[in-house]
Amino acid sequence: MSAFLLRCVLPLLLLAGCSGWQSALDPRADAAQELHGLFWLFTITCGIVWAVVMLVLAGALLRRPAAARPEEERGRAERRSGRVVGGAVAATVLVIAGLTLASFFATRGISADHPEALVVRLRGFQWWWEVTYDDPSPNWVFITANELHLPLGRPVRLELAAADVIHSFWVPNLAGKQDMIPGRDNVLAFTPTQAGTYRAQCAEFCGLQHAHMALQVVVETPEEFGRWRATQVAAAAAPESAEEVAGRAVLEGKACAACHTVRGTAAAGTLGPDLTHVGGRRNIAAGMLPTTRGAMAAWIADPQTIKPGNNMPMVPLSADELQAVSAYLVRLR
Amino acid sequence: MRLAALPAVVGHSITPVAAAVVDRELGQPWGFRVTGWAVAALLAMALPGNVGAAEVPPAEKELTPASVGQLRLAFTFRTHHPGPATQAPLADGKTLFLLTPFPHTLYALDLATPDATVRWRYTPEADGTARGRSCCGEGQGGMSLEGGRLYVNTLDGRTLALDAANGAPAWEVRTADPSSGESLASAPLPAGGKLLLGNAGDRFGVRGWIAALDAGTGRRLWRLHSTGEDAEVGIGAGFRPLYPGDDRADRGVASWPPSAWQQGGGGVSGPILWDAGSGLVFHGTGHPAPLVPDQRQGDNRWTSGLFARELETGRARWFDPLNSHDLYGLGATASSLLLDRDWRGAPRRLLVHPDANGHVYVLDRGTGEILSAEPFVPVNATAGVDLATGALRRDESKAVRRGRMTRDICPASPGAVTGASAFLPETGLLYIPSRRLCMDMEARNANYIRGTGFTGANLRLRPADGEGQGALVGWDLEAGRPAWTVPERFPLSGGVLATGGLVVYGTLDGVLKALDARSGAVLWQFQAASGILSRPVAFRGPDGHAQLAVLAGSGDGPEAEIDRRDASAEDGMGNVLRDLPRSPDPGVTLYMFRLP
Amino acid sequence: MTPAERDLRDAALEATEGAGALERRLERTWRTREGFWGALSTVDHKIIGRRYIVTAFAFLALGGVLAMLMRLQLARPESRFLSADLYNQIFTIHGANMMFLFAVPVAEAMAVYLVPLLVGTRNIAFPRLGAFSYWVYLFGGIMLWVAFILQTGPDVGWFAYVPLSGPQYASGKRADVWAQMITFTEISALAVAVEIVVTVLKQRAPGMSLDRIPIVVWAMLVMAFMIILAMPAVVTGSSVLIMDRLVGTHFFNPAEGGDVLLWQHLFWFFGHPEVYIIFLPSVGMLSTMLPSFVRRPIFGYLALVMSIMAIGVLAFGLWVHHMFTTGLPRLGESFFTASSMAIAVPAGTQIFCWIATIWLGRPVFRVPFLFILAFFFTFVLGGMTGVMVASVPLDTQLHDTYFVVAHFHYVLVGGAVFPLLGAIYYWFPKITGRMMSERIGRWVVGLLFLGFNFTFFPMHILGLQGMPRRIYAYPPELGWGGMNLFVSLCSIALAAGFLLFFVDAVRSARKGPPAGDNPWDASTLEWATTSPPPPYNFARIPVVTSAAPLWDERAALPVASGLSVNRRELLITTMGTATPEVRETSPQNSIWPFWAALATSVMLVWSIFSPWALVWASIPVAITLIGWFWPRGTPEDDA
Amino acid sequence: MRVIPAALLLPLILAGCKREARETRLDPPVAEALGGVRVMANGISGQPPMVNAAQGEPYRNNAYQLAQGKRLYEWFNCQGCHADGGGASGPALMNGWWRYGPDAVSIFVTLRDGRPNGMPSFRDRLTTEQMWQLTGYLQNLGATVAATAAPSRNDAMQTRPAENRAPAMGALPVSPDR
Repeated sequence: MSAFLLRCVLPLLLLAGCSGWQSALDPRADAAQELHGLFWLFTITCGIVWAVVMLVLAGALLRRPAAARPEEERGRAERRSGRVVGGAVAATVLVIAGLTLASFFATRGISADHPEALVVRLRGFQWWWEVTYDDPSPNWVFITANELHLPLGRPVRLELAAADVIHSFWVPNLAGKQDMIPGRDNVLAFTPTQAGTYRAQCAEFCGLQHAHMALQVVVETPEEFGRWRATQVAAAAAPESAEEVAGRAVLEGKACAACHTVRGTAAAGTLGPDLTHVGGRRNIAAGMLPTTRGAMAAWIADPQTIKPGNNMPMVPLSADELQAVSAYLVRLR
Repeated sequence: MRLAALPAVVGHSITPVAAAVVDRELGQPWGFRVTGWAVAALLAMALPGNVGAAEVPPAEKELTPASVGQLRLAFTFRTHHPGPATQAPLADGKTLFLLTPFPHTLYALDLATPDATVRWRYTPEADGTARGRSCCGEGQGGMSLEGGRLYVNTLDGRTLALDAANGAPAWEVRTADPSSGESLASAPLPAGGKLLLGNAGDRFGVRGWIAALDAGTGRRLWRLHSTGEDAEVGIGAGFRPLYPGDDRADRGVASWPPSAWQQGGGGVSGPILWDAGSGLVFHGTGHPAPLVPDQRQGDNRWTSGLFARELETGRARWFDPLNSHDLYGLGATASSLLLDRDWRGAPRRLLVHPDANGHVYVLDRGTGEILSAEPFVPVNATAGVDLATGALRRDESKAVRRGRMTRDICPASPGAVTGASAFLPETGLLYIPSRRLCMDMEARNANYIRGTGFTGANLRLRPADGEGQGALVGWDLEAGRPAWTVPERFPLSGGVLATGGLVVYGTLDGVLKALDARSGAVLWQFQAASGILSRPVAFRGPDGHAQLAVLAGSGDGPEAEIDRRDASAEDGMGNVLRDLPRSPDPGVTLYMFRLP
Repeated sequence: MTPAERDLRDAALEATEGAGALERRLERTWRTREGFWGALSTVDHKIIGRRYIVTAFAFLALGGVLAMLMRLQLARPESRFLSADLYNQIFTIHGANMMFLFAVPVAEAMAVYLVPLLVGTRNIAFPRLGAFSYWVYLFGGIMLWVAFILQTGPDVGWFAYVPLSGPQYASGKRADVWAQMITFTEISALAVAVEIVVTVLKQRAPGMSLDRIPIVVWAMLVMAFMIILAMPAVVTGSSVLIMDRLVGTHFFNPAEGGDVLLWQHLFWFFGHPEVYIIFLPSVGMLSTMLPSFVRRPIFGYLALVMSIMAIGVLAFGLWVHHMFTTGLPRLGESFFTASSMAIAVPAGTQIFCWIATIWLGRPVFRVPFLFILAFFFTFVLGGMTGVMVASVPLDTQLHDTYFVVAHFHYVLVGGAVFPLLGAIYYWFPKITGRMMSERIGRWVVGLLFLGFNFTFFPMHILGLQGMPRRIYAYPPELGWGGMNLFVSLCSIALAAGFLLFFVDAVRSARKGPPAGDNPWDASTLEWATTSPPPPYNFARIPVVTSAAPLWDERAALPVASGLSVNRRELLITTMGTATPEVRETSPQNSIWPFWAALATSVMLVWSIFSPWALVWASIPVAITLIGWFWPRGTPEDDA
Repeated sequence: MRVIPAALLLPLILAGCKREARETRLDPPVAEALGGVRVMANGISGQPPMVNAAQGEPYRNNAYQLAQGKRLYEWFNCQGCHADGGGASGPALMNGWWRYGPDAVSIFVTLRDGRPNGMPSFRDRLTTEQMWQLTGYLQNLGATVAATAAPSRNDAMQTRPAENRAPAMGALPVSPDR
């Protein structure tokens, strides 16, 4: 049943999200809504100002002043213009002051920190995201990658860090961006107000594959979130078919294990994304490919063609090994 | 190889060569020390045995502050084995046993003969892999003598029993697997027909354990881990948790992130103690792996603390988490002492444990209760111990976080004390060979690849404020403060011998010193040809005269292939040992002294 | 030459030697030698300025080619036309090239050419420094492009944020090339800035008191001061970056007490004023051109000058608005929001003054004026989006997206390039003696205006839809494909406009109709001399009696006399009222600035590879400087 | 007059291309060929694959490949035993002294097959290309002349002069016991 749901409903969800699943114009959290309101305030104000200036300019151009005017009349026109310009400057000051105040209050509205917030630690890597769910009891702390699940309506506090260069975490639908800077701690706080799947993308140039550094944010009901969390804490599912058993052997015996962790197996590398539940994630390769067996095999077979310059090497595997390991990995839900 | 046996003419012919070696390897400037080295090297290589035996006036045969000045070098025994000699020789009156660094050779020297002929020797099979598992003067196996049998732990994970009389092997078992980074760093402990031993390998993410073998056959009786579920740790009905929280089930799993305990370290690499009276064994557990704390959130039970276990079953009685969630890779494996004496007016059965974290812990060894914990070296990472919870009061500014550099942490990994301390009841002083070092620590990502380092930290050590990188601390146990300290230029790595009002120890730059146990005054010293990492031993020779033996050999010769331009070399020691002159004699040498 | 000959004055000359003798003598004194070496050793500000302008536009064309390559790549989702590596080099070089090799140099170039003419003097101050500056700039630009051809093009963004540009993550010499290119252009910019400041303050024609200085000269003066104050920050930054990379210092290494944000502060402390360094000259040129096309003096001269100065000052107080997402303290951010928005006040003042000028005048719709109108449309729009990105909270959504790409192209192309192209059309007759085509010019304006707005306006929307900057590919499912294709297609019109402009410029330079001295009937001094001006600019130094001398003294411009004709002499005047103070000599042609520039270039390029370059290559630099300043006993030396 | 700059430029172009190109994907046949080292019977020295020379020894000269090698050095726990080149339980790598020879083949084989004194085999942990990248980096780390393409310091604790600043000391003095 759930498999059916996943297979049929998910693509629909994705399609529905197409219009704006990475858009600042489609706010789905309190912070983004605040910014959305501010955006329209600024846009409308600025639009009016621009239109007025253009109209006056047009008037100045289309006006046909008398060819020769007496000196005193010209003087009067000059003085009148002076007053108009002075008034316009004063109006500018007022508008600017108003907008400054509006953005000041918007900042205050957003940066409220909640004591009961869900704490998630995010680390940016070249070119993927590590996600660590914090918990008071350490054996409920778990690590996943490139996918962030958040419970609907609960304040969340994202602690942002960088593992190598500067990255910037940005889910336009949920909040404004915040940089991840080596040697510094940054925090992003918001409360998701609508369930759905959103896309985050690195917004600070971070090298070769800056373009392919995305993260899925899944906002779901607290119940769904709780179930998901329980799944994530568990170790990887045991392989069932012979092919999957062979796949695990490949994972443990080949270069995979030197970089990736699959909890419950001998693979405990920490250089690449944690693969314990990779099959349950929507995408692989930081948002580049869907998690299907074919895409998984394609990615393992030739990561450097799909995402040139990324740190996953092209590991020589036989066709059988490739089949087996991709079959095993997509089953790790 | 045994110079005592060489004719003098050979000695003369060696002299210029030796001088040339000294010239070339020590570099400038030529200070007092270098001269000392040179003399020692010449002595080691060229002197015939029984130096000056005829001239010394007759004197008392006991080693005392009064007689120590008469100590004379009896003979030297050069093994040519390179490497750090960490295991003290053993003597049983007639025979002196010595175990060379890995790949080991075991020598039995006949003390009855004037030039100490080799009675037998034994070279166990060696798995070269283990060589890359030991660093920086860490222990390399060990031996103990019990009931005419010699029990040996080899670095590459073998435990064997030999007949002490003729070196005939009785049994040999494989107890540790060097391919995973596991090794045996210390001597096995014979206790009540059992042989207790523990593994080492915290820096490789090896899960620590302590095991008991049948001393007669080598069969394994029990083995219990330092991490994991209660059944595997030996926690059950008999366990008396000292602090709230430790009464919960499976703390060895629950106080770790999922699966992290499997590579969690906590090796039992230090000495194990047995209290025959209570039937309890005591041992420390090593630091949790990896060093980077972010990858092992939680308390990380049962690493970096002290265990009391029942000898028969290994079941845990109590556990003192000395360095809960050990931030600095200290571990609690430094050697302890069991003392039965008055404590603050009442007789107590004490366990005294100078810990790597720089505090001397005094425990009631029946209950594990901490009676006192006072610092014996400069400490800034913590502000004392809360006796109610046993926890250290940490300084948040010295916290270690991944991707950050934390500066100036005192004491430095691997701790304020690594060698064995000694106690003299008559002075009431504990003699602690301390390391006065601080460090800058940078935590970084640790990647687990079986058989390779699993640390995730860059260390850069430097001397603590004050005089010297090490000090011998004469610690007043009752008062909980030092009675005196003798500063040392280099960190003290070997153990201390306390006997007859004397404290004897060796230094990294090869000086063997004897101090007055009451005042700390240096009464006698001797310059060896190599650094000393092992504990000196004193015993009465076959002739009834007191003898003093020490094994020199710091493993610091050219074959060490250490380039100290790298401050992180040797786990950060590279930065403090830049001034340490290289030993002119890279081989392990036994120096035997005796009172005339 | 006897002292008497040396001091032969212009006043008495025509009486003794007849008509034309003055011009002949001056020509002989001020001319540039023929031939290759003559070309290399000239110190004539007009020749240097012309070269500067042509070179800058050549770099504009090259940068434009890169822009078109990027648009080709982005036309389709997940395009594989360019590799990620090449794309990163291309956008980096596009940015660095446009900012450092086009925008700033072209502003300086216009200043080098125009300022001496506008203030009525015979040559720029320190002309050898000017020659040196040009060669350094040229060599720096060549280095960047040669490096690009050698696959060593910088790929760390024109802002080169550490640690991405630091020793660990930018392997090879790519980032060093970027850093040294900065050093090259900064040296040349600082040299020009000093010349401009001195020329404007001390070499103005008699009577050109502060309130009679053409606004473009004010703008150039403020620009020059801004260069002098802002550029040292980035030179410090780039030198320190090279030290981190080459020598292993730790300025930007957080583990050893450095700070990665230090780089951003250093860079943007320069980088934001940089925007106004580019923008202010255009403001000035616009203010000076406008009266010619509305047939009346500028409205609100004082307000305009004051707002230029205000922008110059405020520009140094808002660099942090490039760093709103780095997690700086809230209070600081709010301050910089306020200061960023405050700059809209002087900018608005300027706009209102110009509109008032048009309102009160009678517009003549010639090509430069059309460019001014295009400027109004685009720049005001860019200013509005500037107000939006100045808001801290709003910027967290807009920063580093295509919204910002759109914003700064509106400000820089709309605000600086459109007036600049207008200025080229305007001063082209003065520079070449020939007019550019009015017909083609209208096509150019049309294509550029429409092409630009259709190319860049959709980028606002793309940014709001979540498209980040500096990505070489984007997935198809995000729905950015259609708009990107539209943008790419429209960019062809923009490119065509530029192409047409270049065609017109090249064609008109050869075959355009002769212009005459003052084709626009303009009011400023440069139109008082011939087109193109003679090497000595003015046979006699004009005397200024009003802010619009050529309109107010239509009959005959009063002139000053008394300068020597046998040696290069300038008239130095006081700073405030421009009262003549002394006669000062101006240096003769020299090849040494060229050699010095060459030696400097060798040193800078070499120091990419070895820190010892600073030691060994300083020897040839010293030798060339000695040659440059060697006293030869000429009149120019003993003045 | 014009020929000289052109002649000067040509080697510069070639050198520049070689040192700065970024090959992110190695063709599988080339990768396989790179694995075909022929090593002497004692495991020391041998003949490198022809394809390495044919490509201009990119793993030794190319800045990007060297940077990759440096990254792998840290990522694959080389530091655990060799510190930052100064050595700990493993020997120093920056002192110019190589137990098994300084040439690329020896180092490559050391990485691939391990050595008896504890050096583990990385055959199933690294790809051939990665082992070559590491080899090239290690050769630079222990080179007696610092190369321009050599990496500089990391954004990490300063433990030793960077590879492009500090050449190896040259072979250590050999003790008379050897």
